[in-house]
Amino acid sequence: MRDLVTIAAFAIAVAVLSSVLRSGVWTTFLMMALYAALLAQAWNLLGGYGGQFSFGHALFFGTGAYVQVLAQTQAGLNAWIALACAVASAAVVGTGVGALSFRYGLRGSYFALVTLAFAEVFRILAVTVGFTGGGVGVMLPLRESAANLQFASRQGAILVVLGFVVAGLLVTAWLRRSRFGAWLQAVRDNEDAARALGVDPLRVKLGAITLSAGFMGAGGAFYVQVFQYLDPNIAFGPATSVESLVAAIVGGIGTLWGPVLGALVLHALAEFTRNLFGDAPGLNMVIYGVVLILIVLFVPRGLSGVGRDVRAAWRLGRAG
Amino acid sequence: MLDVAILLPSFLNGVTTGAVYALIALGLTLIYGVLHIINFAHGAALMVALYAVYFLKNRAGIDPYLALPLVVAAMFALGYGLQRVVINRAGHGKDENILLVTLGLAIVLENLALLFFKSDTRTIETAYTLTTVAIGPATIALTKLVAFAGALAAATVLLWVVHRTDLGRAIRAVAKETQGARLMGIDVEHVYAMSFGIGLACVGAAACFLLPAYYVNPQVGSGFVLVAFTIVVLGGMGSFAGALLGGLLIGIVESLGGLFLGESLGQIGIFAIFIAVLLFRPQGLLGARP
Amino acid sequence: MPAEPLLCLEDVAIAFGGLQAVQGVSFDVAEGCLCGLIGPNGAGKTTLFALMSGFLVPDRGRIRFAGHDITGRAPHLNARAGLTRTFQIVQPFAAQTVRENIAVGAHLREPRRAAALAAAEGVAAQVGLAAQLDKPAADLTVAGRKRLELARALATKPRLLLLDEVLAGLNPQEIADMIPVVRAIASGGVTVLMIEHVMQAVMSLAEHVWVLAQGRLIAAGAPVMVQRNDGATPLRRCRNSRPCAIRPVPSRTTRSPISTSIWKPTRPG
Amino acid sequence: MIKRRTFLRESTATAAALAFPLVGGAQPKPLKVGILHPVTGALAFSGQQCREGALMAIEDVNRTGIHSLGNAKLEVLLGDAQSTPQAGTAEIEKMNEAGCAAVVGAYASAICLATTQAAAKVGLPHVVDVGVADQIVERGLKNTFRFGPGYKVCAQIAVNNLHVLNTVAGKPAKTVMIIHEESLFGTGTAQLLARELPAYGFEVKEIVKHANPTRDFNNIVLRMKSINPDIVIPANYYNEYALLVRTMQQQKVVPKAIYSVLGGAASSYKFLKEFPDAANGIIDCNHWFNPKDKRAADLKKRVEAKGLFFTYEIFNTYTAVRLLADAIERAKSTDRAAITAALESSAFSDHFMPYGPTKFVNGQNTGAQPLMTQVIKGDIRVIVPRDYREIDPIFPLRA
Repeated sequence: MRDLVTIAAFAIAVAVLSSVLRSGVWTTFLMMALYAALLAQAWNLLGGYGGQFSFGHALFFGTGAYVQVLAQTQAGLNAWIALACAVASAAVVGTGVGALSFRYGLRGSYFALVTLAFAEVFRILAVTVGFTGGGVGVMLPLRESAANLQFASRQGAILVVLGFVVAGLLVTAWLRRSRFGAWLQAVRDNEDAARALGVDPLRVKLGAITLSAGFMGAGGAFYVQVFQYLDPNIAFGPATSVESLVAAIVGGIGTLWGPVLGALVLHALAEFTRNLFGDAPGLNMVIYGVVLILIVLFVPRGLSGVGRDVRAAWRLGRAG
Repeated sequence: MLDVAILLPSFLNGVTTGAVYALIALGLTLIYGVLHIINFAHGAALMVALYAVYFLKNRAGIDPYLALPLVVAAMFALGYGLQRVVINRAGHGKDENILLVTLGLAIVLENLALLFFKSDTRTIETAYTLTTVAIGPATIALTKLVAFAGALAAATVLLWVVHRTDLGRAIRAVAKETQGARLMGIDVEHVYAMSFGIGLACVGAAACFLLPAYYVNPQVGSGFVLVAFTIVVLGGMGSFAGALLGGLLIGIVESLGGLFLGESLGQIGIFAIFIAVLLFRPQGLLGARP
Repeated sequence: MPAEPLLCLEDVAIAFGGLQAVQGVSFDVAEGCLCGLIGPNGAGKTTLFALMSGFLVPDRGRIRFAGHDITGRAPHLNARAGLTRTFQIVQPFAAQTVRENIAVGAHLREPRRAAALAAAEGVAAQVGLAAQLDKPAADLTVAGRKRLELARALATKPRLLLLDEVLAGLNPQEIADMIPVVRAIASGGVTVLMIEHVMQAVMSLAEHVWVLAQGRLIAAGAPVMVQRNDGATPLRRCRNSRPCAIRPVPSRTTRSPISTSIWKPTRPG
Repeated sequence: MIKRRTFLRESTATAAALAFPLVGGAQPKPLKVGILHPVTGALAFSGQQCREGALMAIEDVNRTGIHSLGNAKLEVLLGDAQSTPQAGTAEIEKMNEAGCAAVVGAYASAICLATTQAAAKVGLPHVVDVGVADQIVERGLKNTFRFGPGYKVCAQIAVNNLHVLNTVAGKPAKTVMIIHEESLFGTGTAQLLARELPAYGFEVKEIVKHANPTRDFNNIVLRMKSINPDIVIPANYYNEYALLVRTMQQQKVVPKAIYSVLGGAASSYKFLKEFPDAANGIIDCNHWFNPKDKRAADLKKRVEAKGLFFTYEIFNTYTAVRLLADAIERAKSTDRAAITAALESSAFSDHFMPYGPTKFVNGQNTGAQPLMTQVIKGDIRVIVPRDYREIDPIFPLRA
């Protein structure tokens, strides 16, 4: 129950913030931070709770993005219907990849590498096959209206991505409170022990990857609605996969607020370094990389772990 | 399209390109085999080595092939230092942390290069860059043949080190069972650092063979990392002979695939094999059952 | 008409490469009994457990449970049918608390989270873990982990519980504490088959034991007879053709002769 | 150098005389201009070249300042698009926030699409320096102005000029092989060429698409050897182009002509300096300055004095900034709408590009055209069109 209260508080706070913020810089920052949080949450469902590290989540991101734009441009669907198709098709691709790799018992680095390979295959296909527009990419015509899921003001976009993030939080909270979540984390911690207790690892992991892919597809659909251009590299390139996994790990995998916290911190770090050291090209990324290493060195269990340790220490202190 | 005049050169081209891929993959498979992590900084290490070869050639006038021992030693030292100082501390026993550290290192190395060496593409000019050797209908660049010979030599040296020397036994022990090795009195941290050092040394050797036929800029590493992963998996995680065989095979597939399916679709051949091997034979061609 | 045995093994065999781990083992376990499977290390006991629970598929022979042929059926389906096992090397869900660990087992019968957690508390009390419910499993002592392993399996409300050396590594006091726990489980209607080296437990708990050596069943009978090794009832073999033969189960007190060689240490090599 | 400075002094003196002197010595409000390029990430080289060009233009403009605004100096706000549309958009927001009057840049088409869109939302005039994708100016954005040509125009002119060259030389070349990178401009150019060339009697033997980056070109050169096309048309960025041409030289494959469209290295002094013999005879239809205009030569010397190469990124962005400065001069205000209007009605001709007087029709400078250059006797010379011709083309390279 406590989670629901915090999620509601988070949602209201961000919604109010988005209406209060006037400056374009901060509204864009908020939107992109939420977008990064969404990707991290999606990855965390499979990586954090399912224990299956994927290096190719761009596969689902790109599927969602392409379906979102092609459904509108070639099938003439309304943006919101396209969104449903995007999330569904990403989820289906997730189930497909999951079924293939889990059935053959791929775990750990093997699973990570097969997802990397799938993303690369989709990128090459997107380049060669015709309907995705190949290397030329595909444009989403500018029709700013809520019905077309394109917003003149950033606030509309923020509310949409906030909706996805809140949905992600609710699903993660449900996961922590449900049989499916208990089984998923059991399989993560010890697959054989879980099987002896009646858990079917394949079905559970498939559930996790489908959920994870669906949310990643939502992220892809959101991206293309905001930036309105997509090419195979943006859709299936490794950058998105790395961004989602780094934010989730830095924030603390297998936690409710870890991915959101990680995404916020890393996005702030990236913006801060870019603004401060923008003039010397590369310096900002060097600092980003160094801070990333420092975080891993000194906060091994992730930023949200810090919160837990502090609270635990505080409680011990009080009790002691 | 199918006559020998095309197939043979394409095959030879594939084998010689594959040799350089194998050399890069040898380092990666050693690091994966011993440290059980996927080294995301491998591409950045290759870039650093390529710059080293470039500056040795342009500033100090040392030919890439002569610079081999220098670059190999320097990369070994870099690898040993990085593992000892940064990577080993970050582990805390969790694989995802080591993975994140190598990712951080890749970002730092790539952008340091961008900062100091600017971002323009650099190449070197050697007397033999353009000379080619005729083998039947095929004309193969000399640099590629030297690369092929070099890769085989490096692989055999590595195999000898791992199978015939005490260090090699220690490496294999740590790879198999870290705690057990520690009990036998093996300084595991030292072996980790040695493996990472040798891993980057292989990359150094690859750079010396690669630069004469290629170029260097801060982003050059990323193009090779994915192929190296494929080869490591194809050959069998942790197996050197596997990495060598895998490298040659991938080179041939890329070359012939490119010939028949067109250059960019040809790349799909690599990843199709990658997925097939992972699904149907995860232990790869020569690896041990995972 | 006495009920069909809960579990019936017919000529079960499996080999790993050249090694014949289990060679043609046949026996049946009656419902409600608390019996043991003993034998030297490497006799194939744990392998047999893995075969029964579905983690391994036998090369030859049939396994029947509660009237159904479960040969080669996946462990999670067997668990749902009421056959679950613990592991010789304990396998806790380290990152989760004791309560959450047990709840995973409870969820097999109880979809709702709250109900599963409540059931977990009950089972924890049953095995004496009530005080440590909110401790992470990783912080438990060896005895605590063994209790947790037992509790998790118990939470699935099994009909047949396979305990794989649940007392191994415990000190005498901890063993003394665990024996009543196991007895209570059996008296609660759960059929228990346990692999155990701690003879004190086997003698006091098991009504019937089977003795395995080098993959072969070499003796069966009441533990006291087996110990005095003056011959248990000759080995009974299930007829392969008909489902497991319905035969009067020897009453608990009958004496069963056993060959004298049982207790001479098997020659090495 | 001295001669140049006197030249500048005279021209500014005449301009000052015409301008209406601003009454009162109030310190003119600083006029902020955003310079946005991908200086990190995959496009770092081109991004940094663009930035150099922009800074030099600002330096020249600030020597005299904007007369109509009391010689106000242009204040530069540098932005790094990090080779991604997201970072580009974030920088546009930052520039808008900082009160920029206008933005120049973004170099890559994918980034320009995002930055022009974000700038349009806040009415920020955005001058596109290089981005060749035609969608950039086909979305009816009022704030977007592209000074250089789009790839459709380039491809069109390239096809026409090839036809002219081939006919004049007695049609020696017939078969064509197109090698392009799988990026927006590569694929777009190749598709257009493949559609247009047959109409002029050329036979497109094969279109080869390659990844970016490509590790090895021996394969493609092998196919080239087996097909033996008369003309090889590469459309890719510098790294791949240089590797391709070097491999061709290595394999001794010499087609009748290497005829690139928007080639990354074909008309690049860097490639010429590093591989003089490999570059010899290569024809390129690309962004190029008016060879007869002395100012271009002066700028080239200045660039090379800085140890840089005089590439299209530099002179395209340089003139784009001068275009903006001219518009601000005529707008007589730092108000964005006024600057946008000034840009729209711009007839800017005081520049060394072969575009003649500027005329924007929904954002595209109609006079913009690529020039055709050929590497002859160690230098890059313009060969087509006639009024900019420096030297007669050598076509075909071999009989």
